[in-house]
Amino acid sequence: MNEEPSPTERHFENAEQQRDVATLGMWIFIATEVLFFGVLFMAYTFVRWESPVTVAAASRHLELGLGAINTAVLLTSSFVMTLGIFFNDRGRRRLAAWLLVVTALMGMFFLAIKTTEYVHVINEGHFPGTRFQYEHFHPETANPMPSGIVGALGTQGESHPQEIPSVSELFFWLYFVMTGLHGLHVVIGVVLLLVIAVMLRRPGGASRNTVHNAGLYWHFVDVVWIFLFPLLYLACHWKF
Amino acid sequence: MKPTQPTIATYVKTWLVLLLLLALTLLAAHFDLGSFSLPLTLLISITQASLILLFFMHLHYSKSEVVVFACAAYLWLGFLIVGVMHDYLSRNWVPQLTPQPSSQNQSH
Amino acid sequence: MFPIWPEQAATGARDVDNIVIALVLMALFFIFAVAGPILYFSFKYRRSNPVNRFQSGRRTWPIEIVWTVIPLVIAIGFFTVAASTYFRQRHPPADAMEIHVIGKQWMWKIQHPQGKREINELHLPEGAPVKLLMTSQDVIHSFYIPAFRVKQDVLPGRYTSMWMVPNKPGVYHLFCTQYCGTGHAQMSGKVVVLSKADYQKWLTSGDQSESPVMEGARLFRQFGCSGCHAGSRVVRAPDLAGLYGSVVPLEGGKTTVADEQYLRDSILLPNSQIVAGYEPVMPSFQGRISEDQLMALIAYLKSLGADGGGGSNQTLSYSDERGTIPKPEDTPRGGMK
Amino acid sequence: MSTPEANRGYLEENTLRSWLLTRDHKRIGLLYLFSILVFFAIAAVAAGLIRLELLSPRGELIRPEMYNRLFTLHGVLMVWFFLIPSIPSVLGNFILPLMLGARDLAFPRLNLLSWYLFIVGGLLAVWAILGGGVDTGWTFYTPYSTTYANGQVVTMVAGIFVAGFSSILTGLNFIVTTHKLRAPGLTWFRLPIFVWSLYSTSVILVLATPVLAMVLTLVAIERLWGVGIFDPALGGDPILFQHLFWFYSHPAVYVMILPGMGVVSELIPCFARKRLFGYPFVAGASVAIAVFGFLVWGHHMFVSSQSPYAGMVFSFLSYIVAIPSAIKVFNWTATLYKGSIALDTPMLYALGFIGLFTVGGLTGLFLAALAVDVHVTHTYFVVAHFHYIMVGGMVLAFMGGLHYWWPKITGRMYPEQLGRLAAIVTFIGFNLTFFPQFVLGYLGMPRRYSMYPQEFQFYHVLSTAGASILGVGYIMPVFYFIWSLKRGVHAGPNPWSATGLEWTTPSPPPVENFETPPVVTEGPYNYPQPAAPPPVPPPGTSGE
Repeated sequence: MNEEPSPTERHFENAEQQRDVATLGMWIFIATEVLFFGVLFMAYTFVRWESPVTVAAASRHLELGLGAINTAVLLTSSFVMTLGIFFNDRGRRRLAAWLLVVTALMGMFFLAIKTTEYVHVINEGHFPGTRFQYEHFHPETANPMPSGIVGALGTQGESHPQEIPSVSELFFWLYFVMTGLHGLHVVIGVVLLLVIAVMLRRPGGASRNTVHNAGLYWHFVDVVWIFLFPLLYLACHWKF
Repeated sequence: MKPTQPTIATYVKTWLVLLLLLALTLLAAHFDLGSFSLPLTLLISITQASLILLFFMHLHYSKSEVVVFACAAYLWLGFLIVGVMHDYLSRNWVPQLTPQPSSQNQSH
Repeated sequence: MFPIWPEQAATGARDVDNIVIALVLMALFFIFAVAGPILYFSFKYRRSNPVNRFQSGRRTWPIEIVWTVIPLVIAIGFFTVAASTYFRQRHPPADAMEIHVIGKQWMWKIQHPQGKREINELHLPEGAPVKLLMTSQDVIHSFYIPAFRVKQDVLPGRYTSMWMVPNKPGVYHLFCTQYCGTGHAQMSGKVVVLSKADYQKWLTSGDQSESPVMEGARLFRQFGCSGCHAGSRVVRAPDLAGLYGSVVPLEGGKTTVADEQYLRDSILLPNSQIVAGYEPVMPSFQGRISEDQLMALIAYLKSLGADGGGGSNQTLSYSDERGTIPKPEDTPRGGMK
Repeated sequence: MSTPEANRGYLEENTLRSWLLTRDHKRIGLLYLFSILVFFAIAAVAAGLIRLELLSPRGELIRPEMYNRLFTLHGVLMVWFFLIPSIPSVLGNFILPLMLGARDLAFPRLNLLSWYLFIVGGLLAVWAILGGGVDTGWTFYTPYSTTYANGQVVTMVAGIFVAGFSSILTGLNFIVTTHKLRAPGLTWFRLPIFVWSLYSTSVILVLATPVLAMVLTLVAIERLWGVGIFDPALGGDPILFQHLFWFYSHPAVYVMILPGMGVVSELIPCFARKRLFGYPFVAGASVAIAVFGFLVWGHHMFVSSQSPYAGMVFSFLSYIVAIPSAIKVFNWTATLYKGSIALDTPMLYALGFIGLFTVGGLTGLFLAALAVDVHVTHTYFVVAHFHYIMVGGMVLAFMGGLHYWWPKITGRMYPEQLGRLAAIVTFIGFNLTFFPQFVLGYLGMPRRYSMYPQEFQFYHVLSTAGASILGVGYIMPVFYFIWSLKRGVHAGPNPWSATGLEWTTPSPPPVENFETPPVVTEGPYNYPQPAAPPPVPPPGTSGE
């Protein structure tokens, strides 16, 4: 409990001031992150409000099971992180280091599942761009286009339902941008946790403030996912 | 008087409640709750996020300046979403008055 | 040699100018109220001037309240006047003549209801309300006629509109005021206000083309719309007669007003707004139909008045003749729940 | 705590390494000063070329492609690489810890990182300019920027993104420093108004800049991969871009003016020898501007096809946000009453600021009026309005502050007579440049036009003439400031007999700022108040 009696930087008066500075700084950083992600949530709100039916249809193509497992993994990793901070505060740095490693491993597990999911989505042709498979979202594939329409379209050349743009592409665009940015934050978090875990094994390697702030970052990443999960994966279960 | 430090028991309880709420979300998704479905799911998410903020991130034990900045971010996100959506949502109001009606499929 | 005030050539211009004159007077008042004391104090209380500088320590909040409340009242006053004028200016009368405007890099393509087309020029009759229905083929432009004090951005994928009543024959500037690329500064032209008789004469001179409604009727068959929406129906599709301006119930429980934008989106992104009770089987026409054609098609759909429809199997027809201005359609009806 | 090492002047060590790896907020402030001046010079040259081109209505000097690149360059560099970092990153960095009685900012290394990020961002922007330029305008409106524009949009956007993070870190640093590193006894209501302004500015930087960063990222994604939320063909909306962009860029206007108001709130009491009139109101107005400034962005979009109801709400809030600014102007004016006024250079700039800011603010009310905005938006009226705020406001305040703190920064005085002359030349040149643009705008001259109808030429010629005078006003200080570094009179710790902790330490300040940690026992601007009988005024400018 009495490891850091004096501040490590000379412009602080005491350790308490240094700790408060570190905490407040981290929270302000998190505030900027909230608005950073906030733009994407705003974009999501817009798309969802504009075309709820299409978004619901597109959302059905995501694997709810994988998303749910990932949520549980992240929640648990946050829990392990709090334990790491708890023991580090009480001077048990070795135990804390291992708990941080466990947290990082859970983060990697999250990323592995996420990658599987990406591969699946991309293989189905849902990566936005030129090869986006619109017909998966077009009811006319489910119920073939009546001959009348085909006949009528004949005057305008071939019918290419797969070239018909649709809001479903925007949904997948949002899916990749939102989860991609979140995944990037997880990657940064995993690296950060591993580095701190290594530093913790050396005396004086990582200060308590550092571990606390890494924890705040990790929990924040968790908070973002808590909103991403229902908005992306459960949209198909909502009605208006 | 606020406690200054959470205990392990607090962490365990918070974690269990979080998982429980996740289960609740999934359960709710299996029933057709109509228009209640979205608000309910969001309410659960907000509860989960609040628990993490309060206990895992120690907001419950923090100084007021930290709480102010933690909350300000969400307030400002609210400014953004409300400010933008009140434009889109009001575009269909009383179409006689709006010569450039909009594309949107929901009014209100 | 040089102008100091722009010409007023439309009825709304005077309203705007009146507000501006009031604003200028208000601004002058505050500028003197601030600059006067600054100059006076700087002179009188200059450091070398031995004057009495004693101040009793009175409370300052009464004067703070005074100079908070007075500007607040003035501000709210100006807001109210300007906002109500704006609302009047946004509300086109039902009998406004509708001219189609398409912006593209870097020209304005204009079509009159009778069919006559022009580029970078807009001929208007004096004393008649005119509504411009505008869209863009590429980037955002903005249609600006300084002498009328009107301006509206012109967007891709969306219809915007504005209206005016020109009241003074003459030639005025037309500018694109939303930066749109290399030729932005050349995307200007002129607005020619003619007397009603001269306008009619101008309409029938030179090249003639099909009116938008007639063109739309032709396209309605050519694109196969009539295959489902009229005539011998292969699939069940919503009846389009009387659609414009009505309230449409959508799949999912919401309703929308069938305005120009709704018609446009239904043709280009048909599956994002499906009418309740119908299958989402309509193909998208995005990329197959030009902005001109789309506007013509919508003009045709708007010409199908509510009284013409109703029957489940009626043959759609059009009833305007070349050279006459189609009957003004009803203003959009219906509204909010 | 103080060692002889720490008591040396902060300028004494002079190796390149000691500058590039410094963690001293004072040196970082100077690094910012040199960097923003470079960007200012580039952007000012662009402005000069624009004014030359507009001398003739046919636009014979420059091709339109080049003209469009020039005004984009001017806008981007001036906004993100000059105005936003000007007062906060230069004067704020230097003065804030001194005013608070702190030894440094809360995060000195982060502060240095901010500067490096700023430089990286700036280099990316310059690279974009050299690699073909960008012709989107500083507003990057979609779909022009995402689909139609040529040039290095992605590089430019990346530069702004990086510079944005520099702003965020600076803002974060200032907020934490203000909260946590105040000297004993320095309560919130004993803070100088400059600190309040920087604090409000920082809140804006921290909460608005991430929105810009993300929205520009989305533009880059859409440009690179052709899919995006702003594409109407996919069901997206270009208006959404405008909302998100102005959610940042309107508050950013307050980033450009609030610190200027802070500087003026320091200058007026000092040169009037009086307490600031209505201190709590001026302090509260700063915070009110920062908060309400976030709620008015839609007034940039009245003709964009935004819903008229939204327009009404935004118009109303825009009128409300004008009130705190008005309160500040009235309080500054009232401070002069019964003061002991010395019209030194900083004071001339401060008074010029009040006048020009008043004009800029009042014309803002024209633009907030819905029906009037329809006519004057997108025209030179808007151009004139925001130049009155940003050049007439921020640049004059920056110059005033730079003159005021120059003795503190360098330990030397600048030549007073030349300083006054430059201030007057700047004021005249500025008005001649931008006042005609109000008339031009009301006549209907659209902005961003490289050629224009003949009848507007008279005003354009006036404006260009004014710009050349303005240029002289800017160049003069460069010469006499450099001259003063060697030849200027030694200033001493407090040449203006000003209050404030920054004047209690030697000029230039020691590395650790204060030889003994200061303790504050009184409010700000505690200038001696005259007694009931008329006192004998102190002669000269530096006498007590």
